[in-house]
Amino acid sequence: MIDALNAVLALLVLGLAVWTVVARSTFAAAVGFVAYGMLLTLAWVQLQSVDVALTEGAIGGGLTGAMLIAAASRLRGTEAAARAERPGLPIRLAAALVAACVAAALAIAVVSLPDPAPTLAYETADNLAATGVGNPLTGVLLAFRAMDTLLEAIVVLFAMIGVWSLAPDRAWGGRPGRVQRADPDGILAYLARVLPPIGIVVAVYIFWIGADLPGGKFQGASILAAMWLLAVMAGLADAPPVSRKWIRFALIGGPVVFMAIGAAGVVTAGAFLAYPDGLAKPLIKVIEWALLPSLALTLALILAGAPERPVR
Amino acid sequence: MSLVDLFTVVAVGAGGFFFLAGSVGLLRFPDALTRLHALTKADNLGLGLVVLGLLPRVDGVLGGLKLIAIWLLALLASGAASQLIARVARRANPPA
Amino acid sequence: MAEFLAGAAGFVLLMVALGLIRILRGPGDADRMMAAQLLGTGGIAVALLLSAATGIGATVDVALTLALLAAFASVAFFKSATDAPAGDAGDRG
Amino acid sequence: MTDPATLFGLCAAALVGLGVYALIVNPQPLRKIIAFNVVGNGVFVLFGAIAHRGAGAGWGGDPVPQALLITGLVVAFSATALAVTVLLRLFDETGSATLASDVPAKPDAAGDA
Repeated sequence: MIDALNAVLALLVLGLAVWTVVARSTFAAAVGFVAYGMLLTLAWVQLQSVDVALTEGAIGGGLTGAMLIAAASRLRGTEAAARAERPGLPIRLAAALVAACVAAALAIAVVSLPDPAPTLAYETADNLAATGVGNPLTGVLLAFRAMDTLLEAIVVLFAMIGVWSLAPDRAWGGRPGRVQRADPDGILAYLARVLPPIGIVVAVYIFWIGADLPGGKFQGASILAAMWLLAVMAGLADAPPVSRKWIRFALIGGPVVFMAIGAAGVVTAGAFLAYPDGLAKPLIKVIEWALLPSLALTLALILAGAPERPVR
Repeated sequence: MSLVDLFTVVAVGAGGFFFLAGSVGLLRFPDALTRLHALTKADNLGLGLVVLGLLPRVDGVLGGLKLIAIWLLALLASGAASQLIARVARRANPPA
Repeated sequence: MAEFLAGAAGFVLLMVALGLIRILRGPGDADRMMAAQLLGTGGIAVALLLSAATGIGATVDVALTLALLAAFASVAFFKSATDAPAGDAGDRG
Repeated sequence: MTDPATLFGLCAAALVGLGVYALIVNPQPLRKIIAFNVVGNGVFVLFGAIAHRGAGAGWGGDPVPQALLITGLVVAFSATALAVTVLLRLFDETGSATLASDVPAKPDAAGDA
């Protein structure tokens, strides 16, 4: 039964991917992408990666989907011009050939993967006790591969600076995005009043259990960012001007705490990002608590877009 | 088959039926607002019956409350989303 | 019982996938959004059924996240459809 | 039936192929961004399938690649958002969203569109 379900799921994912390629209107492709993200979430569940499924559900279907739908609507007027630029048949055939070769090479790699598969699961299991956390992914993210996580937090910050740098000169330091208006007594405002309190509880819950069960700061931060964006879209909140001091401090707070603890490791444990014996779990907790608000704010501001309204 | 299993089979089966009805309605009904009507049946009753069927199988009261919370959240989301979609649909095709 | 629950998950998945034909056919953007909304609800049901079938309790949290963000795409759709320069901002119809 | 790792691995290979094709032939930049995401998802799913093969020690997959997947998803999202913002700025600035060079190229011999 599960095998049949997996086959259906894989076919549906492929079918929707084809749809995002062949759909005439970009909006239809974007809606297809939302559905595609939802199905990928289920695929992650079937690959026994519940942590990844949580991330994909919050980011792939939720944040990316909403962003693509909004962008597709805004660019609707450019569709006809783009269609005229469609390359000719020879180029399309050549592209299909290249794509087929890439896919075939990957498929051959998939069926000829070594057996038994190489794995770091046993080594992770042997050393997880030293970190004090129960969720192996949290152990990997914040102890064994902490450098990746630190760099990732900084890459996200760079992406946000990239978004800010796209502001027109007159709006630099101003409020991101356009003015959002909505009926204050309408259904959207109602949803944006009821959902965020629940969403904040769920986000903290997903974050909290991340120490021992699937969940964690990335998933929690994505949900928090989505809830804030909902309030903004309903006109109940406005994005703050990005030149505010508190924003700058909140954004760098998480990475700074992470780096400070990492640097302290040079002295106390002999290596950058190493934790002294017995202190691993509390230090991991401190880093996670520091990263959660920074990540949530960074993701939210990336989604809010470039500053467009100058501060008066 | 125990009584609990029977209950699950009946409720989940009924839930599956409403998802079937929702999809068929979404495909067969003539205009956007009637399709929306079919959609909400799947949202409210289909998911509700699936949750009802799974309730006796969870471990502990908290697990059950979580399932019910998921259903309530989905109700809130689908109710709000349906309203919003309906307004866009009516703007595109104003009633005669 | 696990077999039945997995089968039910597959059935619900097939049913909501049937609804996806609406994404293909449209005709309006609202119809496409409805199909995505139906798939969202169906995905929650599938995740819950899979959680019960496989005994992996954490999958319920995936369903919880999906339920929380189920309306998100529709909200973005509504905002972009009504924020067009000509549109007004009322959402009470 | 095959095991899920092989099934979704092959699905991932097809996703990458589809995305590469769309990335080349779709002139609309937003479609290229979506195509880029399809390629990215293909790579992620392939990685996830390999992680699933490494199941052991009571876990459903190798936790190291799974953890890296989470950071990968977040970075992919950031890159997508940055690309969309660049595109919207281009549109606000020029009123069009074309990637074609400014020189009005004559339809070349290869083009039939």
